[in-house]
Amino acid sequence: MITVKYFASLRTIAEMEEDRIEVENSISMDQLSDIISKTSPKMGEFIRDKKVMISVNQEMADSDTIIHDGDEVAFLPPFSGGS
Amino acid sequence: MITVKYFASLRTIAEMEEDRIEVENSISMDQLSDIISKTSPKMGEFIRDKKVMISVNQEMADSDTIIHDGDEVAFLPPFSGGS
Amino acid sequence: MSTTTDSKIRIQLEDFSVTDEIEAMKKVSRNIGGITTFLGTGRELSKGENITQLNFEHYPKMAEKKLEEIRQQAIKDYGIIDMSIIHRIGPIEIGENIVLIVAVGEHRKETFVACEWAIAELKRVTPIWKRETTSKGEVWVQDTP
Amino acid sequence: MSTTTDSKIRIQLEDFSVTDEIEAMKKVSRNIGGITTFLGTGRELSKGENITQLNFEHYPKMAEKKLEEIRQQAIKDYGIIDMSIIHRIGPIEIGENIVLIVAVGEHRKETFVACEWAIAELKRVTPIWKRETTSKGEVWVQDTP
Repeated sequence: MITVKYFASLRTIAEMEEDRIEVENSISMDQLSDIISKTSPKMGEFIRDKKVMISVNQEMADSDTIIHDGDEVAFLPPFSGGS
Repeated sequence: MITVKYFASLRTIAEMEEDRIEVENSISMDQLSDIISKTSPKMGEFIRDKKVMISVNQEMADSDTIIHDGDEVAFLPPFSGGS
Repeated sequence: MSTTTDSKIRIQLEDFSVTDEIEAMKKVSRNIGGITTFLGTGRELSKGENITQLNFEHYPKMAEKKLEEIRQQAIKDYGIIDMSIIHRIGPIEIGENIVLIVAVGEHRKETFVACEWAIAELKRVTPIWKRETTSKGEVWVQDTP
Repeated sequence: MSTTTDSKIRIQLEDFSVTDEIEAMKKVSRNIGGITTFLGTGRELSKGENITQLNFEHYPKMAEKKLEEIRQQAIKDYGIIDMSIIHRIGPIEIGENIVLIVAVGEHRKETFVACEWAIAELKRVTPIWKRETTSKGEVWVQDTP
């Protein structure tokens, strides 16, 4: 199972805060975006168009990162902390 | 009357903290150093050799500054405030 | 108002005391001569809009990890003695504290450089997001310079 | 411990509270987004010597005038909103506060530059002198880098 998290403005786009996706094997980011597209077409498009940053297990990742069973994937809009 | 002030390490050299010097007219810094030399030869030497900074009425001055009756002249060793 | 100063990296709802955080850092060494701090506070104006409230959200664990990486790199790269970083989340009123970075060192120069680098790096790499409330509604801030 | 924060330029025997000074500066504007502070503290080591106490002396009136000039020039040249400068005189123990500069601005960049300039300028032009007490006795510090 993969945990998928959406933060800040992406929660509105994905229409959810967190999702859990059952997988049998490791999957590519493209495959994950296809799965996400089924429930959130716009979110899938954002991922494919590289409009969001991605982290896997709290480390920055990219579209080439392979996702394994048990991983936590997060989609991150541009950061705006600091002040 | 001119007020003369000595700060920090210069107090030890002048062997005083403050002096009052009666003058009839305005005097040059050279004339003042001659007067000071009479009581504190080493201090007079420091002034002539430009080993000290000088302020007149709390503004930085130099060896060309003319000193008038009523002025406050201070001899200032290198500053070391700040931390 | 203020909370424990035990940890040098904190993301918290509560306000913090700058004095308490500085005093906690002073305990690290008797050889501290310079302390530079940056405090970010809630401004009323943003791009011409009047802001009534700010709201910060973070990615728990990842944000703390990034702040700790910034702290470690600042110590290593700039030769400071230590650094603490605190960021608040949740609602922030105008004038309130948002973020604090305290850099302590033997001399002042390295603490200025390390502190300025750390706040820029925090904005760049830390998963924290700001929502601004104005008369027009609430918006997530997408770009900070 | 702390004293009135009424004046933005102060030379005083008493300690000060960094939090109180920052809060006093926050009252100047609702548009403050960045606050950089520099706090100088008493270090134990100086040129390999163990220091047991510091002692600061100033030229009254002239020192305050120089600090006010620094404040005015920082506001004018760096575009900050305001600045406060406090320097202690008299005996200072290791770890104690010596000098505080608070620069407040709309954005962080100008507050860093103004604060760093102000402490360098303070050391250069303000008639304040430091005496260090070590096991070898007391010496006036003649050169600060």
